[in-house]
Amino acid sequence: MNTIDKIGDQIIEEFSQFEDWMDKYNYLIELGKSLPIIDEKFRTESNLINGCQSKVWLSADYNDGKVIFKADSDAIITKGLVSVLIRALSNQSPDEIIMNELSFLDQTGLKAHLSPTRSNGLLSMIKQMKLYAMAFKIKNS
Amino acid sequence: MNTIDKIGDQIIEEFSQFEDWMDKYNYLIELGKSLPIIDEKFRTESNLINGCQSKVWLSADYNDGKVIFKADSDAIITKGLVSVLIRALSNQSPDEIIMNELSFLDQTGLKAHLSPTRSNGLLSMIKQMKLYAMAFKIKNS
Amino acid sequence: MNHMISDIEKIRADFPILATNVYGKPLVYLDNAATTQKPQVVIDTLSSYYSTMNANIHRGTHYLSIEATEAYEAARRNIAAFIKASSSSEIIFTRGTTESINLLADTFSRAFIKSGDEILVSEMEHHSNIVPWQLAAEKSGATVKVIPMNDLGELVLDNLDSLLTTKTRIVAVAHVSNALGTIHPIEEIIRKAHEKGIPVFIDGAQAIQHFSVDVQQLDCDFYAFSGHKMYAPMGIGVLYGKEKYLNQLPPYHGGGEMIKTVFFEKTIYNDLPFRFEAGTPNVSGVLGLDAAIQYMLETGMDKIEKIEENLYLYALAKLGEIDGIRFLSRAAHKTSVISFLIGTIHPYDAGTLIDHFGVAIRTGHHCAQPLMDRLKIPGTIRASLAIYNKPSEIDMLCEAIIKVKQMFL
Amino acid sequence: MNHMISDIEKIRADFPILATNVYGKPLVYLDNAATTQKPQVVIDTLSSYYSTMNANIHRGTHYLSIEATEAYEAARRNIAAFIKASSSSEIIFTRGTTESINLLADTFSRAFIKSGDEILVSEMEHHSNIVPWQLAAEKSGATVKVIPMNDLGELVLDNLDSLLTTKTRIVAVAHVSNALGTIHPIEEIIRKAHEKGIPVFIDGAQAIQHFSVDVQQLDCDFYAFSGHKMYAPMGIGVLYGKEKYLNQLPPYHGGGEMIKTVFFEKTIYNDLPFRFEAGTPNVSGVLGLDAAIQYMLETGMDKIEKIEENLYLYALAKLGEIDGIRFLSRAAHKTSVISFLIGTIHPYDAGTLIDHFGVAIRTGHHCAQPLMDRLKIPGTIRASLAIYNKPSEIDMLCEAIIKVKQMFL
Ligand SMILES: Cc1ncc(COP(=O)(O)O)c(C=O)c1O
Ligand SMILES: Cc1ncc(COP(=O)(O)O)c(C=O)c1O
Repeated sequence: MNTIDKIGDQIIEEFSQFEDWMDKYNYLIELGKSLPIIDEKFRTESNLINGCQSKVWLSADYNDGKVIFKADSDAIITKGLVSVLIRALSNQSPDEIIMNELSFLDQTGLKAHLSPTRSNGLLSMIKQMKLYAMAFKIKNS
Repeated sequence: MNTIDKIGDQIIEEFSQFEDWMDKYNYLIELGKSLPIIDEKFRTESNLINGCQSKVWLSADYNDGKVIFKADSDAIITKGLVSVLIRALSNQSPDEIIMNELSFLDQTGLKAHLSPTRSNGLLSMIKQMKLYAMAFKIKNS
Repeated sequence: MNHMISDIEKIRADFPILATNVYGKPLVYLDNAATTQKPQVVIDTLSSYYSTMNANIHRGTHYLSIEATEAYEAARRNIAAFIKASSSSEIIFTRGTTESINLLADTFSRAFIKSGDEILVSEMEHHSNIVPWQLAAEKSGATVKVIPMNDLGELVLDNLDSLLTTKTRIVAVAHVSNALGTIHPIEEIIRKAHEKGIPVFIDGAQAIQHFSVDVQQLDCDFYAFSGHKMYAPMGIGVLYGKEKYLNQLPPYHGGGEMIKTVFFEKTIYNDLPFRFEAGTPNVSGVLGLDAAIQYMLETGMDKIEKIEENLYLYALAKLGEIDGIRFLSRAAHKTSVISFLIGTIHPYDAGTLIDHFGVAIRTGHHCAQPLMDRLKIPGTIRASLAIYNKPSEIDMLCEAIIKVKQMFL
Repeated sequence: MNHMISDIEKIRADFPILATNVYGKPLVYLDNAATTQKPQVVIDTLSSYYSTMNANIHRGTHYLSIEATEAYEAARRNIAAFIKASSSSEIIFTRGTTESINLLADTFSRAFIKSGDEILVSEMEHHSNIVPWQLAAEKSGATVKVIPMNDLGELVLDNLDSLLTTKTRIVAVAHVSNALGTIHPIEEIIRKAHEKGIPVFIDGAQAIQHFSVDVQQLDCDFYAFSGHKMYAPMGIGVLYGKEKYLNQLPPYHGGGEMIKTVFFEKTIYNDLPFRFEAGTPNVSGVLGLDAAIQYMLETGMDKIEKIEENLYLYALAKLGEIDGIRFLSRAAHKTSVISFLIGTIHPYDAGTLIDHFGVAIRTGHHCAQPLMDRLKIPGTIRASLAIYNKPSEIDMLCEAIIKVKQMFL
């Protein structure tokens, strides 16, 4: 089992504690609050992913074969979701990021937030993360 | 009672004989066939009233205080209806033509054929007849 | 108020969707400015049309086609009467307000707007009343000028005289703002524009469902609205235009219905209103709109206004009791649209959670980004009321807001 | 045939309007090329949408809005699969074929057509596939050229090579002629046009309801059709376009949905397909279209073709027995559309009387005046079949024709 799926399993377990939707959202809000706010210098137009309702900023670095993502959002719930994605995908190899289908999201009940019909920008963020991984892979091969 | 309404009453009586729609249409077809075909020289673009499906040609003359209409159509049923209108409105004074609301048509069951939603050009023909009457009235006053 | 409530319960019974549960809770639908729900009589009109009358219209000689054509044209007359148009040929059926405005912006600009001319809109417009004019301006070389707003959420007409220049070809403003609910002083705008011979288009998408509109009294030159925001089906709308203007506009869509004769060398266009209705019309939509208008008239426009005003005042009072609520409009004249923020909570966060309490409100920029930029906010939370809403639903909204606040503490 | 008839009776039971009487006689509906009737499942889709799901879509964060958005986008995927498009972003929802063609003609000509260029259509087109190109040609200074037809009612491709010049920017032809039912050799037209790098638009309004269409196999660049002619509600249609072309077209309507951000200074447009879908979409229409396609697929496209072909051959034989009947198409490849004349009887006269026998057929020029001019006739009588028609209905048409003939003797 690769590391993304392992982290995914942990996340599934964490979310499975919550029977109530309010508890789940409370946890997302907590995650959102605890995600380190990225430096003002990363909050640029070029790092911006415009969901229709909430904004997401995403930056990526490459270090020792791994991609490191930093991200932020102006909405807390989006930020909570962003932190889950960062936890799974940051500090992984480009190949793992490109190949992984994030199937763990199905079992967390968070999947709906990532539908193309949502207006929070998260699906575009995942696309963007994969593009970054692709770019780093090509550059370093 | 003015002459148009009197003729209208005759027409109502004639049509009231028919209980069956087929008889009524047979009569219209007969009328259509017996309407003298107007001279080729009147079948001009400028005399043409374009219904969506059948064409009507209408010409008007003024003689001794009366308007004389001649008309034709490429469809027989339309021609039958045209002949009814000619019978009522031709050879009448401009004022009578302008004022008359052709209410006799209600009682003949022919009214539906003159609805603006029909595609036979008859409503435009009546409009055109009134415009001619108006023009002759102005010219001769 | 009690008398009102029994009235409202009677009205609610006409709207089948109001009995729906979402997340196991009874649906509280407060997103009426986006689209209203439909009374049974409108739904039944669609079913019955398709079960007994459906046909293509205007050119048919057969029974169903004649019936359907007559029903369609009767609906046009009813709709003309509803807005007090002087003739039913001034009523053009479109797909909705957006199409109405695009039709107008395209044809009007081709007839009347040239390079260097100006089009005047307001800072509070819906994108549908901005972008079509931008596109028209781009094509013709004109510029789009803007009537500004104040912090109360009202248009400021102080400089209107200087905004209406000799180059202004048309003024396009909303009757009511969709984002804030402000009723604009269109009478004054129309009067001042007309003094300079400039025609005025009014976007009535957020007005027509709330109070009586009389286009002849307003003396506006064009007016548009959408069926789906006034209890009618989706996919149908209206562009009203004074005949003298419509007659001067070039054709828009080409196709069936809009022409008299077609040759490859030349094509002769049909009369109003058919000239602007190319293709098979949405007959069921038109009959649905007719039924919705009938429903509104039977309910009574005065009563609709009264019910909504009462509930609006109730909502303002109740929401005002909640600590940290900030209303984004303090306009003097308003419909029952309430745009607000809760402390520093992002509207998207608030909306996502309020939804889980079964309350449907809308959050975001409401397709009015220039307005949001002016207010320097990413969006608002918007509750918009309709005749079937009731005080207990406002209470549920307030409860949801209080719980959401707690979640963010 | 007996097996077929029991199949047809089962299908007929799905269409409530077929039980209607007109003039006290059971309705015989043979005007299907104008618009088809709707199965109960389509009618129910509309009712159920408005009773349980209705909301404005794409921007909502509340339950109904999310449900409706997902149903709408699922329908888009199903429709893409139905015509074998390579991606659902190639499916643009319009009001109908006419709007699809106007959208294409306007945007394509702004992107690709300049003064002196040529647009190639055919002599057998519906006005909706002529007038939009005339309007586009007028604006851009291009000319409209015409592929001719022969006396059998077929397109003549002998000179196609010389009609496709270095100035030809697009070819726009129907898949099937609405007036005659001829299936055009579009494969050959597409192949020859592509050899010269010219894109091809196919008007599929009279094809999609009769047999399977595979846009990738055809390799056409654009394809359009109307819901109301394929058992779906009015007010909804589709424009398919290859992504590579759609991406190059400028925006059409301005408004909500089609933009990403709006400033007065500049506006950023949305991605495909939303860029071309301004304003509140007709969600109920889209779901109705989805249901109609589902109904066709469950019936089976092969079976639809078989049923219609059998009945068509039956009708040809029966009508052919009547003295004085003159068929206007002898094309080798045809759908179940039969255009004819009865002796010298004017089609309007024939249509008016046939209607009184309870038989709905269409008469007139069928929005194809250039074709009528070519045939030197004012119009035709057209009987057009659908899956729910049966042999006894053809018999009733024949009886009506015989009686009408007697009335004119
Ligand atoms: C003020 C205003 N104008 C125009 C529109 C666009 O209407 P539609 O989406 O029905 O075309 C809306 C609705 O969103 C609106 O509120
Ligand atoms: C071949 C053809 N093209 C286009 C159209 C126009 O379709 P609609 O009226 O649905 O826009 C029709 C229908 O009349 C047609 O038969």
